[in-house]
Amino acid sequence: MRKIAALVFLVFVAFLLYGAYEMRDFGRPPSDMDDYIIENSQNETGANNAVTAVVFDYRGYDTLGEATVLFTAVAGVMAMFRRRDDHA
Amino acid sequence: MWAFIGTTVFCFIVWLALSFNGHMWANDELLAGAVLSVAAGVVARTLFVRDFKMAHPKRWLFFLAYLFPFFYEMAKANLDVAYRVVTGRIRPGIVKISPGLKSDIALTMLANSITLTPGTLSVDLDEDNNLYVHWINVDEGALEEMPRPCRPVCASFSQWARRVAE
Amino acid sequence: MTMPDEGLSPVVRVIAAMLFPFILIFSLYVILHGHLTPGGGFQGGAIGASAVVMLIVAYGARWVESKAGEESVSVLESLGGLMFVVTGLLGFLLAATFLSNFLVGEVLFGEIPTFGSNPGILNTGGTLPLLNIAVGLKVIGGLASVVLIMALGSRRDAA
Amino acid sequence: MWSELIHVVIPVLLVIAALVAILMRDLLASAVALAVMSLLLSLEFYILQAPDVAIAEAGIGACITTAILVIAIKNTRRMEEEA
Amino acid sequence: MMEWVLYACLAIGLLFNFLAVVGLLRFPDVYTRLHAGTKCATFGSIFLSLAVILYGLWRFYDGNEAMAALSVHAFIALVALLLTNPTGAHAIARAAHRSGVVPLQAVVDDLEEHNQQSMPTSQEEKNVE
Amino acid sequence: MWNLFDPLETTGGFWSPILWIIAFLVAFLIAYIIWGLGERKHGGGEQGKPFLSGTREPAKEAVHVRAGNIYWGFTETLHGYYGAMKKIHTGIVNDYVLWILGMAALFFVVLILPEVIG
Amino acid sequence: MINNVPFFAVMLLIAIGLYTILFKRNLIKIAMGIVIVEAGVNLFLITLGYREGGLAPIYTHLPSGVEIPGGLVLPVPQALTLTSIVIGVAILALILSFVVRIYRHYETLDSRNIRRLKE
Amino acid sequence: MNWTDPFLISLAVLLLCMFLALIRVLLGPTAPDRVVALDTINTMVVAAMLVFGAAYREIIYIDVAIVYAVLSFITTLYVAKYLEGGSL
Amino acid sequence: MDWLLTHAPALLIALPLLGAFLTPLIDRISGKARSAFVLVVLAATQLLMMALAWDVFTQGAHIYTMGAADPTATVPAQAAVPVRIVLQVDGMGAFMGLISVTVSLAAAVYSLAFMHRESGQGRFYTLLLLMVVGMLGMEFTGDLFNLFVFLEVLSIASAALIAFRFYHGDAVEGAIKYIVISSLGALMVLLAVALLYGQYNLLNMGALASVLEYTYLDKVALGLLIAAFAMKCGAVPMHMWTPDAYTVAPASITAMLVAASQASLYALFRICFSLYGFTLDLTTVGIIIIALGLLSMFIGVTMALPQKDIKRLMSYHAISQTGYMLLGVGVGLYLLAHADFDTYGIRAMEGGIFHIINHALYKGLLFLTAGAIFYKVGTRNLDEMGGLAHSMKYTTVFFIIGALAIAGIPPLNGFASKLLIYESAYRVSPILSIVAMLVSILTLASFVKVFHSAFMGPRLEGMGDGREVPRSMLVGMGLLTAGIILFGLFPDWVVSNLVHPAAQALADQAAYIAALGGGV
Repeated sequence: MRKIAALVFLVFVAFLLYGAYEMRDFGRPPSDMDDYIIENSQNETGANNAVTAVVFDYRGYDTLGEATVLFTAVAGVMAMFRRRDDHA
Repeated sequence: MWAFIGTTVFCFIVWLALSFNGHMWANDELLAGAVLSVAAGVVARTLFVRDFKMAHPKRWLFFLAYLFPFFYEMAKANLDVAYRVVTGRIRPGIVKISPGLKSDIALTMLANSITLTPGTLSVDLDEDNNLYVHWINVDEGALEEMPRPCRPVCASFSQWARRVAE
Repeated sequence: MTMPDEGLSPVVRVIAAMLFPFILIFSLYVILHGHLTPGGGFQGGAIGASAVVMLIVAYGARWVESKAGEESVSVLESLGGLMFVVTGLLGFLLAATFLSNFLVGEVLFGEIPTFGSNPGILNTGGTLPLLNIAVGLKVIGGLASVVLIMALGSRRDAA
Repeated sequence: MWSELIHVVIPVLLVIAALVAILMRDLLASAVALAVMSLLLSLEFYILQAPDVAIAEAGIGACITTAILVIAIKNTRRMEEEA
Repeated sequence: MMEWVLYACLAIGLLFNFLAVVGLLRFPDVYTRLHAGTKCATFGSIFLSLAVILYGLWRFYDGNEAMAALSVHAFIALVALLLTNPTGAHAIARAAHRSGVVPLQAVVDDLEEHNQQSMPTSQEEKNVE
Repeated sequence: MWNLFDPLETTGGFWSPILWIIAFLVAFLIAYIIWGLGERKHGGGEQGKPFLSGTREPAKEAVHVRAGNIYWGFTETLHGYYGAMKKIHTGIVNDYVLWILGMAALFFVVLILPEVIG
Repeated sequence: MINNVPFFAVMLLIAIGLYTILFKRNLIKIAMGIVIVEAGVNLFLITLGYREGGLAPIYTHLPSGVEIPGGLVLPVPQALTLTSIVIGVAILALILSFVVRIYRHYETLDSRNIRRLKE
Repeated sequence: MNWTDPFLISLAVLLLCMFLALIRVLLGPTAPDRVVALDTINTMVVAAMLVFGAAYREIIYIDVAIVYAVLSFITTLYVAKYLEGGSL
Repeated sequence: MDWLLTHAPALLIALPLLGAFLTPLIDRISGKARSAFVLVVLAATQLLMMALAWDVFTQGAHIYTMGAADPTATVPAQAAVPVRIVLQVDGMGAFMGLISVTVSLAAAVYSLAFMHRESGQGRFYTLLLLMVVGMLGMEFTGDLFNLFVFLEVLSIASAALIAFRFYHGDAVEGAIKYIVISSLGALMVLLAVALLYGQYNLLNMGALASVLEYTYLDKVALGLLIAAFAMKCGAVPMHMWTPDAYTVAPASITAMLVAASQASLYALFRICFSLYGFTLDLTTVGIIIIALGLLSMFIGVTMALPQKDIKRLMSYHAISQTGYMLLGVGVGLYLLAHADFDTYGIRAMEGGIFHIINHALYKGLLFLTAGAIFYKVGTRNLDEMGGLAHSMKYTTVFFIIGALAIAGIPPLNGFASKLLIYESAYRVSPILSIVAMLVSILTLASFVKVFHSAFMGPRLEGMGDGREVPRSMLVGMGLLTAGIILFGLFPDWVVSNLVHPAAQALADQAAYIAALGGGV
C-alpha cells in the first residue's frame, strides 16, 4: 500500500515539476489585463495603491466572498465550541 | 478620563509619526488621526495608563539621559560577547539580585535593559521583586557574597530605573 | 512559588500594555491608508486582531473575555459584513451596479490623484476606504474571536 | 546580479524550512518551523515586490496561524504518535 | 564621508548578525544561545537600521523630501524591535527554565534553589510532554 | 409553453405519463372486474387460518426480518467483490487523499501521454 | 532553466505539503501539510505576477523615472493571493477546532484510529 | 552614487545568516532552542526588509518591517506560554 | 421589475448574504424572530430566483458586470479583455440555481422542527444561508477565481454544518474528512487557476476559452480541475467522503449537501463544456467522464445494498445517481463534435441534466424522511427499526414516493430522465444502457429493503411515541414530494422549457464566449 502511494505521489509530482519546467520564464509575464489596471486604476478608482484598487474595486466581489469565508469559519468555530447546557 | 486623554495623545503622536510624508500634515490626515486616536484611546485606556507617575516630564528627561550610558554599556558588552562567541570561553550561571525596585514599570525597564546588554539575561522574577539573571560569565567575586551584588550585573541600571519609573 | 495560572510574567504584561495601543493605532493606520500605502482591510484587521491575541496570551483568555466577550466581538464582525454588503447595495442604488465605486468625484474620498508618483492624499479612493474599514472591522472581529473561542473552548466543556 | 541570487536563495531556504517543518515529530517544533517558513515566505513576497501580501502574511502567518496551532496542540497532545 | 559612515554601519551590523548565528550554533544550551542569538542580532540590526535611517536623512538633506519618512518609519521599526526582542528573550528564558531545561556548565543556579525551596516537586510535574 | 400534456420525445419513441396512467387504470379496472367475477365465499372459516402444526405462533416482533438479514445471499455470492470493496473503503483520510491524487495522476497520464508517445 | 527556480521551489513546496497529507498520520500534521500547500500556491501566484526589475504597483512616493506600466509588477495576482491567504487561515481555524473536538471523543490524533465511519 | 548594490549585498549576507540559523531550527534539541532561532531569524528578516526598502528607495515598504518587528514577538509568547504550562 | 431583473444576479447573492450577516444579530433578540427572518429571506430568494429563471428561459442569458458603469459592459472601453468579475446566468445556471434554492427552502422549513432541540440555532441558520450563498455563487459566476472563492464558502459552511452535532464523535470525524478533502480539492482548483492565469493573464472564463491553446500546462490544469470537481461531486473512486459526511450531518443539511455536490457537478460540466470546449480531446475526456459515471453507478449501488445505516445507504445511492448524470452528460460530451450530437447527444445531455433536478428532489426527500425517522426513533440503524408505518403515515407515503421515483418506476420523474439516458446511451454502446438498467433494478431492491425493515412489520417497542413528526417537517417533505409528482406528470413541459435550454447553454460554447466578452 505504501509503495503504491509513493508511486502515485511521484507520478503526480513529476507532472507538476515538468510543468514548472514548461512554464514561461520567470519575470516576464503576459500582461493585457494587468496593464489596463495599472494604467487606469488611478483615474477610475482614485486609489494610489493598484492592489487595493483590484481587491476592492475590480475584484471587489471576490473580496466579498472572501470576507464571507472568514465569517463562515468564525461561525463554524463558534458552533464547534458552543455551550450545550440547554440541550437535553 | 486622564487615562483616556493620555492614551489618545500617545496614539495621536504615533499616528503623526506614521503618516508623516516629508511635508506638513494635511487637514484630512489630522482629522482622521484625531478620530482614530480617540477610538484607540477608548479601547486601550485602562491598559495603557495604570497610574500617573509617568506623566511627570522629569522622568522623561531622565529616560533620555539614561539612553547614553545604556548604549555605552550595550556596545561594551556586545564586544565582550563577540569575544566569547569567537573563543567559546563561557562560565554561565543564574544569579539572584535584589534591585529593590517595586513598580512594574521600573522592573520591566531594568529587566529589558539587563536583557539587552549581552552577557546578562533576565530569566525570572519572583513576588519579592528579585530578579534572576542568567550571566554568561559569572564573576568570581560575585559568587562569594550571598545577597548578590547588583553592580557587576547591571551596572548602574537599577538606579536609573528607580529615577525614571519608581 | 505561586504561579498565576494564566498569563505571563509582569515584564511581558507591561510591554504588552505598552504595545497594545501602538499596535491598535498602527492597524488603524494600515486600514485607513489602504488605498495609499501597502495594506488595507485584511492586513490592518490581522494586525489589530494580533493585538487582541497578544493580550490573550499575556493576560489570559478569561481576562480578555471579562473585558469583551466573544459575542460582542462577533457583533463587530457582523457589522463589518453588513457595512460591506450595504456599500455594495448602495452601488446600484446610487450608481450603476453592485459594488460600483459611486464615491469617485464626490465630496467624501472623492478626489482623483494626479497620474503617476504623488505623495498620496487621504481623501481619495471613492468607496475603497469605506470598504477597507468594513473589512478591517470584520477581520479584527473574526480573527480575534476565533483565537478567543479556541482558547476558551477547552475549559468550557471541562466545567 | 544580486537580485537574481536573492531570487534563487530565498526559495531554497523556504523549501528547507518546509522540510524541517514536516520532519519534526514534535508538533510544537513543527509549528515553530512553520512560523519560520511563513517568515521566509513573507520575505519572499516582499522581495517579489508585493508588500501588501507580505503584510498580510506577516499578520496571519506569523501571529495567528502559530497562535491557533499552539492552542490546538495544547488542547491535544504535543508528540506525534509512533509510526 | 557619508558613504563611509554608511559602509561602516552596514559592516558592523552584518558582522554582529553573523556573530549572532555563529554563537547560536556554537553555544551549548538555550540560555547562552539566547545571549548570542537574540541580542547580538538585535545589536546588529540596530546598526543596519541606523544605516537605513542615515541613508534616509542623507537623501532628505540632498533634497528628496519624502525620504525623511523613510527615516521615521525605520526608527519606529527600530523602537518596536528594541521593545519586543528583550521581552521575547525573557519570556523564552523563563519558559525554558520552567519547562525544566537545565543550564549547562552552570556554576551557580539560584533560581533552581529558590524553586526547590518553595515547591520541591514542581519541575518533574511540569516536564511532562 | 403551456402545452403541459405533450409527450416527451426520446430518441427512439415517446413517453407520456398521462397516457401511462390511463393505461394503468384501464388495466387495473380490468383486473378488478375479473377479480370481482370470481368466487366470493372462498377463504372463510377454518380453511383461512394458517396451519401451524401444533406449535404456538411466535410473537410478531420475533419473526420480523431485520435489515441485516435481507439480501444475505446476494452479498454472500458476491463475496470476493465485497471483500475487495471493504479493502478499498478504509475510512482513513490519508487514503482518501491518495485516491484523489491517484485519479489526478491518472488523468494526467491519459491526457498527456498519448501526445508524448505518439 | 535557472530562470525557473522559483517555479521549481513552488512545486517542491506543494509536493512537500502533499507528502505530509499523504504519509503523515497525525491530524495536526495534516493541517500543517495543507498550510504548506497553501503557501506554495500563494507563492506561485506571486511569482506569476513578478516583472523583472519591477516595483510594487503603488504610486505613493514612487521613485521618479519608473516606467508605467512596464516598471511595475502585476497587481491582480497579489489581490488573488490576499484572498487566498485569508481563506487559508479560515480553513486552518476550522480544521483545528475539529481536531480539538476529535481529540475529546477519540483520545487520539492518529488518522488510522479515527475510522468509526468506514465501508 | 548608486546605493542599490551595497544594500543588496547586505541582504545576501543576511540570507546566509538566516540559513545558518535555520540549521539551529533543524538541530535544536529542545523547543526553546528552536524559538531562539526563530527570534534570530525574525530580527534578521526585519533588518533585511529595512535594507531592501532602502535599496529600492521605496518608503512605503518599511511598514512591513514594523509589522514584523511587532508581531513575531507574539509567536514567541505563545510558544513560551505553552512551555511554561498553565492554561491559556 | 425590469430594474430588479437586471440586478437579480447580484441581488440573489447579496440577499442571503445580508440575511446571514443579520441572523446572529437578530438571534440575540429572539429565536422566533430569527427563524421567521431566515424563512422570509429564503422565500424572497426563491421568488427572485424564479423570476430570474423565467426571464432567462424566455429572454435569454443575463450578464452582470460587477462594479462597472453598465451591467452588460464586460469589456471596458480602452481594454482588449474583460477586467472585472462577470456574473453570467444562462439556462444551465438558472436551472441549477432553482434547484439549490428550492432544496434549501425545503430544508430550512424542515429544520424549524428538526433542530429545535439544539443549542446554537442562530449559527445553524447563518451557516445554512451561507451555504445557499456558496451554491448560488458557484452557479452564477463567470470568473475562475471567483468560482474557487465560492467553492470555499460552500465547503467551509458545509463542513461546519456536518459537524454541527459535535457531541456525536463521528459527526466531527465526517466533517474533518470532508474539510481536509475539500480544502485539498480547492487548492488543486486554485493551482489550476494559477496555471491558466500565468499563461494567458486572464481569469474570465469566456475570454480564457477563446484563447486557450491546450498546451501541456492547460492539460495539467484540466486534470486538476476534473479531479477536484469530480471528487467534490462524489464520483467513484473519489467518493469515500460522501457516505461519511452525508451520514453524520443533520438530515436537512444532508439534503442540501446533495444540492451542493450538484453545484460541483455543474462546475465540472462548465469546465469541460464552456471553458475547454472544442479545444478538448473530446473523445478522451468524454470517455473519462463516462467511465467515472459507470463506476459511480455500479459501485455506489452495490455498496448501498448491504448497508445497515439508513442514511449511509442513501448516501451510496446518491453516488450512484450522480453516476447517471455523469453518464448522460458524458455521452453528450463524447458526441459534442460528432454529427450525431443533434440527434441523440443532446438527448443524452437532457437526460443527465433532467436527472440533476430529479435527483435533488427525491434524494432530498429521502434524506428528509430518514431524518424524520431519526427524529422519532433516535437511531439510524435499520436493524433496530420496524413497524414505523403504523405511526408515521405521512412519512411512509413520502418515503414510498421518493423510493419509487429513485428506482425509476414509471409515472414518477426518475423514470423520464432515466429513459432519456438509456435510449441515447444505447446508441453509443449497449453496455452503458444495460449497466444503467441493472443499477436501477438494484436501487429498487435496496429501497425495498429499507421499506421493509423500517416501515413494515409489527409495531416494535421503543419506536418513538407513536405520533407523526411535527408539521413543519411534513411541510418540508411535502414541498419536495409535490415537485416529484409534478415533474413526473409533466416531463415534456419540464424538458422543453427548463432542461433543453440548460443543455443548449452547456453545448453552445460560442454563445458563452460571446456573452462573457471573450474573443474580442
